[in-house]
Amino acid sequence: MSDVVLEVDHLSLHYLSRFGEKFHAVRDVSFTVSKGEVLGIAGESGCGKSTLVSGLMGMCIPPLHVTSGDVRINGESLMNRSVEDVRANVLAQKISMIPQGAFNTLNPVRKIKDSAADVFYAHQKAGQRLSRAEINDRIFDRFDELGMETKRILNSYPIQLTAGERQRSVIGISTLLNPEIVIADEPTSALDVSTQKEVITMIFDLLNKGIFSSMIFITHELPLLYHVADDIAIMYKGQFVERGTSEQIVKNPQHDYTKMLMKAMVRCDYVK
Amino acid sequence: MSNENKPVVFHADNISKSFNAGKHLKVAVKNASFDIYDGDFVSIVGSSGCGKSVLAKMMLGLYPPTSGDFTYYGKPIANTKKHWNEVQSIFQDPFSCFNQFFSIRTQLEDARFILNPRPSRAEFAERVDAGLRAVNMEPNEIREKYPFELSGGQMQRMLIARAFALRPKVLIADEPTSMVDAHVRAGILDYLMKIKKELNMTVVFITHDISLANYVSNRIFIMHDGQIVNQGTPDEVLGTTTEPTTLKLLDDIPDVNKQEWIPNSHLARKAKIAENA
Amino acid sequence: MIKLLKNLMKSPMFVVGIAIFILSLLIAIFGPVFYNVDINARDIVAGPYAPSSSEHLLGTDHLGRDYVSLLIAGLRSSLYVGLIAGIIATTIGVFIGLFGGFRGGWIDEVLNMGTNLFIVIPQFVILVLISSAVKEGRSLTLIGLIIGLTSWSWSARSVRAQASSLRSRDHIALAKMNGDGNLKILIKHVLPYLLSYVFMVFIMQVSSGILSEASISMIGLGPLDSTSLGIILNQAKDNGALSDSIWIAFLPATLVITLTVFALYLINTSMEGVFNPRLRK
Amino acid sequence: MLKQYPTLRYVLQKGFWYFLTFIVAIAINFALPRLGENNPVDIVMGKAAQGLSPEEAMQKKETLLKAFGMAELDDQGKVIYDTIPEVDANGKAVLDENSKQKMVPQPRLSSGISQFFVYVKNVFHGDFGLSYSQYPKPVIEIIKESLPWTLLIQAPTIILGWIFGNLLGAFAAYKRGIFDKVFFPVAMFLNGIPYFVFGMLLVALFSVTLGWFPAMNAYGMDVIPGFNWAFFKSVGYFYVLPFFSCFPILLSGQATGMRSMAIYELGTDYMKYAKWLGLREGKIISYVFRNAMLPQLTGLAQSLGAMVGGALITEMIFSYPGLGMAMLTAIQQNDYATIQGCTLMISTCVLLANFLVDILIAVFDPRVKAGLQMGGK
Repeated sequence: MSDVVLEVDHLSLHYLSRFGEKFHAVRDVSFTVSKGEVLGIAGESGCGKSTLVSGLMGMCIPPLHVTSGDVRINGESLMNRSVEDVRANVLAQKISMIPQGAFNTLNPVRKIKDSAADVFYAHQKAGQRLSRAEINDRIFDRFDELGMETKRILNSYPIQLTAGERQRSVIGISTLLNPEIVIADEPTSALDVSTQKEVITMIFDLLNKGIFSSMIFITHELPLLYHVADDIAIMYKGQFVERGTSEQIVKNPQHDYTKMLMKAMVRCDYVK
Repeated sequence: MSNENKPVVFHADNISKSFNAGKHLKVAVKNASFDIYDGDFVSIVGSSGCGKSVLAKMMLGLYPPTSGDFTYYGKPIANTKKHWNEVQSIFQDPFSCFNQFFSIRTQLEDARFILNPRPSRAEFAERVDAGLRAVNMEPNEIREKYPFELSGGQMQRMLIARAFALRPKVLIADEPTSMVDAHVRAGILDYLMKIKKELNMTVVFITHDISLANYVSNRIFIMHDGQIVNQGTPDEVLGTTTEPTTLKLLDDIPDVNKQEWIPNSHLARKAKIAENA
Repeated sequence: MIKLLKNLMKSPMFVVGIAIFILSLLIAIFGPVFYNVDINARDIVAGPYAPSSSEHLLGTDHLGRDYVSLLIAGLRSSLYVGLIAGIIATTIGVFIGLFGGFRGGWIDEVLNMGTNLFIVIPQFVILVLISSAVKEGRSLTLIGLIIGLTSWSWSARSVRAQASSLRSRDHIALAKMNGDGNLKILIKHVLPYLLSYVFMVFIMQVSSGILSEASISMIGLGPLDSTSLGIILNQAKDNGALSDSIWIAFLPATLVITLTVFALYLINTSMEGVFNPRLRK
Repeated sequence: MLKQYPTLRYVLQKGFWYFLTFIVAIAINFALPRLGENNPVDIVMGKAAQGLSPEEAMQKKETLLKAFGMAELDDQGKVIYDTIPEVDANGKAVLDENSKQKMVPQPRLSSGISQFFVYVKNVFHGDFGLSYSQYPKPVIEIIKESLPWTLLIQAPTIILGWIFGNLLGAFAAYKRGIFDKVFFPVAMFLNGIPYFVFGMLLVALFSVTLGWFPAMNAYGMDVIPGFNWAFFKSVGYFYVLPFFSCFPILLSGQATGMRSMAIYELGTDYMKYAKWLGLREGKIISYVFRNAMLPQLTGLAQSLGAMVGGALITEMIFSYPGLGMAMLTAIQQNDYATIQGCTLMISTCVLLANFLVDILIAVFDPRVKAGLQMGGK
């Protein structure tokens, strides 16, 4: 694995409160993600995972500020670019996001297919506009490809779907434009084990079909990361304390915090 | 493990529960029959919507069964203080379990009003202290704490401390670890097992994660679509079973002991490469 | 609680609002002590619509009565009506909303239907009908009472929404398992959550009460036993102050009403900002 | 049966509910005047009997009672009389020259319920009784003359105020910054001013002091009402002040409501997700607007009553010949039949407007179309 897709270089982020107090949420984080690689990030709630995501997406909107460091996608820096530039050229095309499978990720008054079509409309370049019919075709094809009940799901409102269907639709929408890298922020934490497996299977389906090539997967479930990620980074109080292959982290943790996490993992002896 | 000579705590004979969901009837629990014996640590496992939480609420007397006999020590279950004197609960969401306007301490001590005979304030305060120590919290540290000053894991432990202080005969724990970080989970379950042992309680544990059920309990019920499809000791239920729901639940957990959890995942690919080599 | 107050005091809107309101309360209560002029005394020498002078700071009305003393009395009546209406409407609204929202079931359905009924039938219409039916003995208190009895519906509605969302919280179930009775649960575990909300509802009811009284007085159905800001305006309008452009006859009264209501709005909005963190920033 | 047409079912359900509310409104209109000791006939008789002989007075009372549906009639449609002891104003028995109780004939009143049915029947036939102050003009005529003016002043104010208020509020919520900091307090200040107070200030400033616009009436004395250009021009000229005494306040009320709704919408998970997907700013604003509009529509339905009430008083300030003015005249002359007619008409209009808003909600909330949720309320 050689081609680096995402490069994070000594990134530090802080929040600036109304009264001028700084809170450093991410401190000096550096890592790279190569083509075809899945990097897992594990850590407890409040460790700075979600803030890091905002930084990676180039969406540092006050009160969040960049202290120092750089984020590069395919060698292009995201820092010091206008919001419009990042929106038009990076989001959903180069880097995309799968948010937590909470109830409210999709606009409740729009059908799934309309929410999906918005992604195309938002990133059309002058001279190569698609008609609504073409866009619909693409959406239907993609959902078909992913083995979903395309017709019913696309013509539904979010509340008409089960939690699993909703989250799978979100994944479908997030990857419509074949981004280079996808950030999945606890995409299954609100789901039960069976639905979780369906969703993860779908994500890997997308990976294997080459719809996107790299992924950052964030969760606090280490067993899940073990199966999903090639490499695991452990985040603690805004810093990366350890990074290694999933085998290394799970079987031979080095840092005390990682050891604690591993000790607290519940295993089941009956599985084969 | 033989249960035959232990007294039966809960006895369910063909119980069902249905709700009016709009215009049609939604059957949450279908013809369930089981016995829970004194001193059991029973887990009820199933995916969301299988009816396990409804069953828990029925044990607490919050929902009466639509049909069938459901008894507690031979008597029909009712939502009376007398029932809650002996059967208590730990709820899913620790963040919504406490009233943010009172200190945690006050709320823990308020639980003494359900007890009969009612312990004196001082006596119950000591029991709360003991409960807090049992879950590794220093009583003096949380004396003046309010719910919003604690983390989810800490609040979850508070709920266990409350159960410890109440010393109920039966404790119903409905997904008590679903809202906390993974690494806190085992700790909370350990505390649960510890107080179960110390107080010799009967515990009913509701979860969707079969590995947690295996970790804590001596008997496991598997629920699917409102029905109990498999029940027995972990060995019976998990070891040699051919029952499809159980197999699927086992198959779905991403345990680190597994070689391949999802086809095409990187571990699976690596395994294949190793095979070919 | 103290923390909340501190947060509120940080909001300039709240400070301005509460300052204006307390000032108007003080003027209404202690005004006569410092400015003791009989509101019924007609100054024949100064005559009707006298301009501002050292004797009459804001001049006199069409009968030669001193405007400052009229304004103080009017402010007092308006606040009095507003408070009565606010207390009654809030009490009824909270009671119905809490009862329905917390109980649920068919009682809730019936109460909700009644509430919606009173929301769509204009309050103004009922006010006019009752006030014009009560010819004699239309006192300030009675008007406050009528306004209160006809304006509770939207507070009932909003309290109901809050209460029914609270009902599903686990701390209520836990309180039940602590053996608390319904009343204790309501007082200890539901009301504290609603308290700030109820207070906001109360403030809005007071301000709408003041406005309703002014409206009803404007059309000549106001109290017969006392003067109020609405009556001052009504008389100014009926006695040519508008057409003769005698600003001093109505401008102060309009300012007093607007400022009082504005102060209440400010308090309400700033509280909303503090209690609903999303609106902060 | 209507399962395939959820919108239609929704509209029918709402329509039925509003019909019930209408009946309740009629009942309130019927019952409130009768709550006191006096019945409507006695109120009218108090003045009508002046200067009439006892026989004439009785004749008049009989007519009135029949008109109000309050008398018990025999088979021939004649009023039944009872002979009862006469009492004076203090409730004491009046004695005749033989020191015996004086007996007088008195029309027998029908029961409250049958009175109510007659009232409802009359209302549905458009019969609101006779105006007393402009006797014998039927109340319905007065309403017919004034309703168009009320609609002319209120419908545009409310509709335009709602649309522009919401646009402004959404814009303020999205832009924040200086615009919001100036706009929001101003809007809140305006929101607290009663319409009539603002109207009075406008009259004093623009009409009396500056003399730019007329202060009274709906059109000039020099034009003939009808379908002609001069009349329309005059109406437009006279329209300015009444319109602007309501419009800014209504607009600010809607804008402050929309602002907080939009701020809430901007913070939701789905708006964050939309930003993450790189949707255009304009698109996100339009979603915020659309989603926040639904609760704002519900809010409109709730506050219609208050808006209409406020605007009616504005009519009185400007002597605008609408329902408000008609009601004011009626109040000043104790013309109860007209007051009742006007209030019932106002309630009816507000109910109809509410029904329209509910239909709009059904159109804008796709979940109603999907048969999933019952829109606003």
